[in-house]
Amino acid sequence: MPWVQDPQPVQFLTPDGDFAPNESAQAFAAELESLDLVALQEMYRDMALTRAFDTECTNLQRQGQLALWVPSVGQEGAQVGSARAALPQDHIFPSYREHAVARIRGVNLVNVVAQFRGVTHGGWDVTDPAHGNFHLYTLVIGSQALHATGFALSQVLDATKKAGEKDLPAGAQGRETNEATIVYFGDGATSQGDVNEAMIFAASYQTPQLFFVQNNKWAISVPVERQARTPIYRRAAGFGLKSIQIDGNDILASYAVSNRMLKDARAGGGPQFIEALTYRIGAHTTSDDPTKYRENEELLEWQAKDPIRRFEKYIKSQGAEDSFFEQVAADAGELALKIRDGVLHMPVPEPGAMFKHVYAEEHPVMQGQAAWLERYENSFEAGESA
Amino acid sequence: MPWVQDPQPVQFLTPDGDFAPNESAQAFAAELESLDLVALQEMYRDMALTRAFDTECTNLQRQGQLALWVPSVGQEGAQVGSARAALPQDHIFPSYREHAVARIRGVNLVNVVAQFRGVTHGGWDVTDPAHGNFHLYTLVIGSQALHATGFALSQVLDATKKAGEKDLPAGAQGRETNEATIVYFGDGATSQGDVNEAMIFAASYQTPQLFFVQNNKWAISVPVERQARTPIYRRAAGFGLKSIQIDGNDILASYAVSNRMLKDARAGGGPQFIEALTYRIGAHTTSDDPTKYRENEELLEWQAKDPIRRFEKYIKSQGAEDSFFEQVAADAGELALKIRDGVLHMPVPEPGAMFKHVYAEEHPVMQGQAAWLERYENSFEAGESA
Amino acid sequence: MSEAEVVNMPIAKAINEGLRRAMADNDRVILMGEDIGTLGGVFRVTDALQAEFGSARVLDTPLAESGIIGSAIGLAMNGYRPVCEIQFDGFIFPGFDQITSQLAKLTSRHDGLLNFPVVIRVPYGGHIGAVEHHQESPEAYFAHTPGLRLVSPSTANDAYWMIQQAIASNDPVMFFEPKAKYWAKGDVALEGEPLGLHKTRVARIGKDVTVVGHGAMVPVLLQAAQVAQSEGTSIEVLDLRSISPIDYDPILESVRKTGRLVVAQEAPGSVSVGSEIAATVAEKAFYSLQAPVLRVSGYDTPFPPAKLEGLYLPDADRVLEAVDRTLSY
Amino acid sequence: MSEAEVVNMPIAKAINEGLRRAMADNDRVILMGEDIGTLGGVFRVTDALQAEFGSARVLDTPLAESGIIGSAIGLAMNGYRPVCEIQFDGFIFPGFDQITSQLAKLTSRHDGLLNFPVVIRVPYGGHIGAVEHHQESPEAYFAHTPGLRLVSPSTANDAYWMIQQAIASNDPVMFFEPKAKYWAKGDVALEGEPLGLHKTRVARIGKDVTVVGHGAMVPVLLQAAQVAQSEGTSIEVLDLRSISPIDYDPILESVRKTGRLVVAQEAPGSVSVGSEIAATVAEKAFYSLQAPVLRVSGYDTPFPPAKLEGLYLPDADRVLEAVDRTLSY
Ligand SMILES: Cc1ncc(C[n+]2csc(CCOP(=O)(O)OP(=O)(O)O)c2C)c(N)n1
Ligand SMILES: Cc1ncc(C[n+]2csc(CCOP(=O)(O)OP(=O)(O)O)c2C)c(N)n1
Ligand SMILES: [Mg+2]
Ligand SMILES: [Mg+2]
Repeated sequence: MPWVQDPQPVQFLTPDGDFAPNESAQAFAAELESLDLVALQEMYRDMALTRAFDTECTNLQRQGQLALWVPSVGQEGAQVGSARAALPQDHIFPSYREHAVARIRGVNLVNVVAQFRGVTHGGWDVTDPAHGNFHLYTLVIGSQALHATGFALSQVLDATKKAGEKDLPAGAQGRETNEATIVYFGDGATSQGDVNEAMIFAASYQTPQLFFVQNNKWAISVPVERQARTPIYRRAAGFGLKSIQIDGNDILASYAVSNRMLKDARAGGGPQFIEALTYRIGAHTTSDDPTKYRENEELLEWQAKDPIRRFEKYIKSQGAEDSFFEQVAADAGELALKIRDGVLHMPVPEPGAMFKHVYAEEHPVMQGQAAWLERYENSFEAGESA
Repeated sequence: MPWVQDPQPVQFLTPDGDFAPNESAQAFAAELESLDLVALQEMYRDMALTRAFDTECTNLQRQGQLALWVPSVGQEGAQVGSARAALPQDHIFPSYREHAVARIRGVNLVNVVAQFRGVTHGGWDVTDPAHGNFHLYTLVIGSQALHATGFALSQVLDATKKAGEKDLPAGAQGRETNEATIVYFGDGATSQGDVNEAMIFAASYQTPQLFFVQNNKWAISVPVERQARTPIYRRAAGFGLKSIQIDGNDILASYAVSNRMLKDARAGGGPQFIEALTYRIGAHTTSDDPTKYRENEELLEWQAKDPIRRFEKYIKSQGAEDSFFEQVAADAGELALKIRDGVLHMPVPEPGAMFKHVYAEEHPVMQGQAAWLERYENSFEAGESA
Repeated sequence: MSEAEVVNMPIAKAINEGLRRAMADNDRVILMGEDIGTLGGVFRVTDALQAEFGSARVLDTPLAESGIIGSAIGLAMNGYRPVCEIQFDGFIFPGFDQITSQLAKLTSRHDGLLNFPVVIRVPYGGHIGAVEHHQESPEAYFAHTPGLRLVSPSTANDAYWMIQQAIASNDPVMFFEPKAKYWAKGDVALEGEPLGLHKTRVARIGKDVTVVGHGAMVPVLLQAAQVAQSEGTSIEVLDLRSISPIDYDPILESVRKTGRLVVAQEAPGSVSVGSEIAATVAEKAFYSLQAPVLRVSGYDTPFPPAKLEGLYLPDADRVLEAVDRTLSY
Repeated sequence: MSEAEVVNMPIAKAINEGLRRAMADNDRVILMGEDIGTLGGVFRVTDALQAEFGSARVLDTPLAESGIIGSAIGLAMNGYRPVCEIQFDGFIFPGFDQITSQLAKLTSRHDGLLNFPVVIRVPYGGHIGAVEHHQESPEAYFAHTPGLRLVSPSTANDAYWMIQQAIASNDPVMFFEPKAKYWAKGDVALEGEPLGLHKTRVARIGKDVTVVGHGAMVPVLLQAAQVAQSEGTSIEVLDLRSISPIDYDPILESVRKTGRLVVAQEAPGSVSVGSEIAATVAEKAFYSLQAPVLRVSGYDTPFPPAKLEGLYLPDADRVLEAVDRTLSY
């Protein structure tokens, strides 16, 4: 017997691009009111350009220019909808697949590629306001969820101080912060202790936070049924988070529910959770061969639910013209060229870079080893020139 | 708005000892049918003797005979009810406060005290059938939950093999095992990643397992509101476990629900969860001073709900006679003496014991260091006698 | 420095005072941990701080060490300077991934553009007769990890100053508190210029053998030196203070004088801080050493039941045994 | 041993064959980990084993390392012999508490009455050009931990035998697989009597300088020895094989002959396995050493981005630089 009756995942657009909000969607319909055609087109462009970027990076990897690429193909709807609901003052903690979000927040996508070319473990200056508070990718599955919770807690502490108060007792209600924190992770990540602790801490301190899981059905070769017997959104509800399941390939569902939840979070409504049902159309990474573990039918089924094509039909019905799509195609081509060029001309770090930022302050071991390496390298040059 | 409507915690006995099953209890009433007066008296005796044991150990600690004592006073109802529902073939993974369960499973309580006297980190032979598959206490909060899940998984694997099958695919239904695993932990422990991972693994493999949380309202000085904003049993439901909240000071509720859930688990019904609402009447440990962080009214309120007094009234109404209670009091006194005697005469381990069981197989470093220590110790004796 | 500014107090109180001062000086300093608020910590090191600064600056957390460290990282990203308490040494391991794979690496992952001024306070070590996991010395794990700084005071004065220096550092600092010595009193100079956070200190001058250790080992070494003196051996005692980085100059200088070194620690000896010091000194002072560097350590076993801790933990006799051995070369 | 029993295969395949044989011999041997079933592991080390033995013996687990190790402990308590795969070195840390505070201590906590024959396979080390957390050498953390055994094969033959010996051991064994060498082929004697699991092996005989290392370091050391030979220096190469315990006799014997030792490892050098070897050899071979023991290690930084790994990881040149230095004493 089911212990909870699951509502339908929130959906506005059918896979065919018809606007037909289901019952669960009704409550969120108002969130779409502010989206005019310009905004809708921008969201389409976000998805299309991200896909072009992914394609180019996959090519670059095939050509030996990148060690690895992690495509987001198929998940653009979930990502763009939620990212477009974020306000500039919000902070965002990604996993490693949120290229669409990176772009929307202002990160130069060339910098996102940098770590996959092996020149950095980071890639962009998170303190630069131009980067929209988009934090670095995190590869240890789920660990960024706690960073996000800590960050959201800092937003609570700031607001508490601003309100002239000094206490945050157990059981206190959430506090208006006017800013929120979003954290992205995958279905596999929900099994990690850290993700669960992050929800527990978030509930405890009523942080202004949105947990956004892209349930793309697979954690590399492991199906989501191995991680969870029940819909993942229920876990969050169990921790006391407001939690909703959406059709993650419906960009409008992602936008509407994210928008509502982020407003609620900023207003003191406490932590929120979205389970976006989506699918990883490509391989886990370019090192992966999904034909080893999943059926082609499943792929075909999900290709038919593609978030971009679906949305294309919809905005055409809303008046988007051919010239718009042509322009997007041109922009996509230009972006691909820019990425290729940026990657091929990416500078390799100096040897000394290794030692430079291990510590913020002076460190004798770093100084000693950097000096040693320099002498050692020079000894070859000396030898060569001799 | 509440996201789930919580049923009343299962309760059969009112704090005054009246048998008045509430609505939630109705479904479990059949579980009590097999309990005749003899069985009820045995359960009373379990609680009373455990309390006497706790009192004696607290005295021993005060008298400097133990480094520490961890009393279970107030939690005997939850413990005894669940332990009496376990069958001999079940395995039990305690935290560090389950003295009542230890005794019921056959562990000599003197051995439970051994680690608090500093002579061992364990104390009893878990492989001895006389000890009822009662595993060692675990002090790293929550870590035993994973051991229990692994053990329960081994029960599934055994049953799978016995059925002549070799597969355990993701999403497979639970399997009849005819044995189960119980794990005990506290409300504070539910915040640890390990406890959450244990539930996730248990759900994934549909282990024959009962997670039993004694929510005694406090984790040392931290109130349960800091760990959880919603009833803890809901977390387990979120993971897909069958999950129920009970009045943990009602031994009949603990017995009935544990009995039902263990039967279900052994029959292939998958993992189950009980949140027993109870209270730690004493200090966290003898090192703790609860007056620093909690109100006396709260203590008084919970003393009025004492599981032993409540049950005493009930079994008197069922025909238990004064002679029975006199016998229990005499047994309690005898137990206390036995404990005192056992503790005072507990042998101190040989120095060499330190090295003996670090590895199961020969290890040169252990041999070398043991030999060194022996020579070193002997050098003093030689020196002294010289 | 006027005498009025010197106060005699136990180490626990000195840390408490250091925390209070750091919090008063900078309102971005916050404390986090289990039971540190109303209770003031199981060792009362944070006593009265929540009452003074409020529960939004002294945070009792849910019971999860990974959660504590991981959230502290997020707080640091927004300019806070969190000081996390780990209740006992043996309970740091659930937070290990957040410490080693995140906290320690985040400064370099960010190319130095963000700092992570997180302090992790770890009451550590034996001699308190406690149950399993409550008496360990896990320094080696963190000393092996690039990106962390490790320090450990052995006196009340150092405790007072070093906690403030640790909080002021823009790097993650692990602060190992010798819990057995929490109640040991010492003079604290409340004003003045403290010794650098990462400096080794000569705790006693000697000429025959150098001994080095940190935290609760230091009083043991001083006791050994006292005994040795009565037997005609002059021991120089160095208080390491900083476990990572190690300030080798005073150690090498001392060894060049004495030609002999004994390294003492409570932790198991294999792959330990003592191994590192022995290896480095044997390399850097190869021509000065008249005897091999000897290590006196806990045995390579789990910390034993309390009744055996006296045998397990290096005491003055074991230090002297090693001193005698170095002298026999 | 007949020639028919010798097969040339890559290290990954040798481990796969060793696992297969161990599973065939004992039905309590089970495999657990992320993606080890249908996929056969991201390195295909468990390829085809689920198809052969079923998903009740080759278990794909939920994505949680603590969960994997913690459940393996429970399985071992009921007589299973779990072999856990950690997908990459850098992902072992979420399981650190279960390894150090539980698995390593449980035999002694049980007074030896229960055994914990759990194997943890860790593909480790650099040279594969991968992203962060995928190229680390975390041996030191575990070598410092009493209760664990650590081994690392450098040849296909050792890989085949040592995985079986690790599984047969009644103690927890951490099995470090040099992932950069997974595809390096070697002859495997499928039958016969293997060298003991914890034995150091002389990989090349020499007389001037001893060099020692494990895993992917060994081919580098052999290459250095080759180069040195052409320059007139005779290097003796020891393959450590066992990281904990360390088999010191062959090392000491070699050092007594050469008087010089270089220890090489990919891991950061501070508080490392190399520190331990250097400290111990400097102590035990004090009178034989004609030069200090030198260590060649990864730098004390996080493992750098792939483009710098060639600089970070000790190569034959860096080993030879140290060899030359020891010869300069
Ligand atoms: C702690 C940890 N363990 C293992 C890995 C290896 N790994 C990388 S991605 C991945 C699967 C992640 O699945 P999911 O969370 O669903 O995210 P997705 O890749 O599907 O977006 C695994 C196991 C890792 N990065 N970190
Ligand atoms: C990992 C870990 N962190 C901290 C502690 C210290 N500690 C011991 S008991 C305890 C509180 C436990 O509370 P709860 O789980 O509710 O159990 P209770 O003691 O109330 O039965 C704490 C924090 C520990 N033992 N293990
Ligand atoms: Mg996924
Ligand atoms: Mg509790």
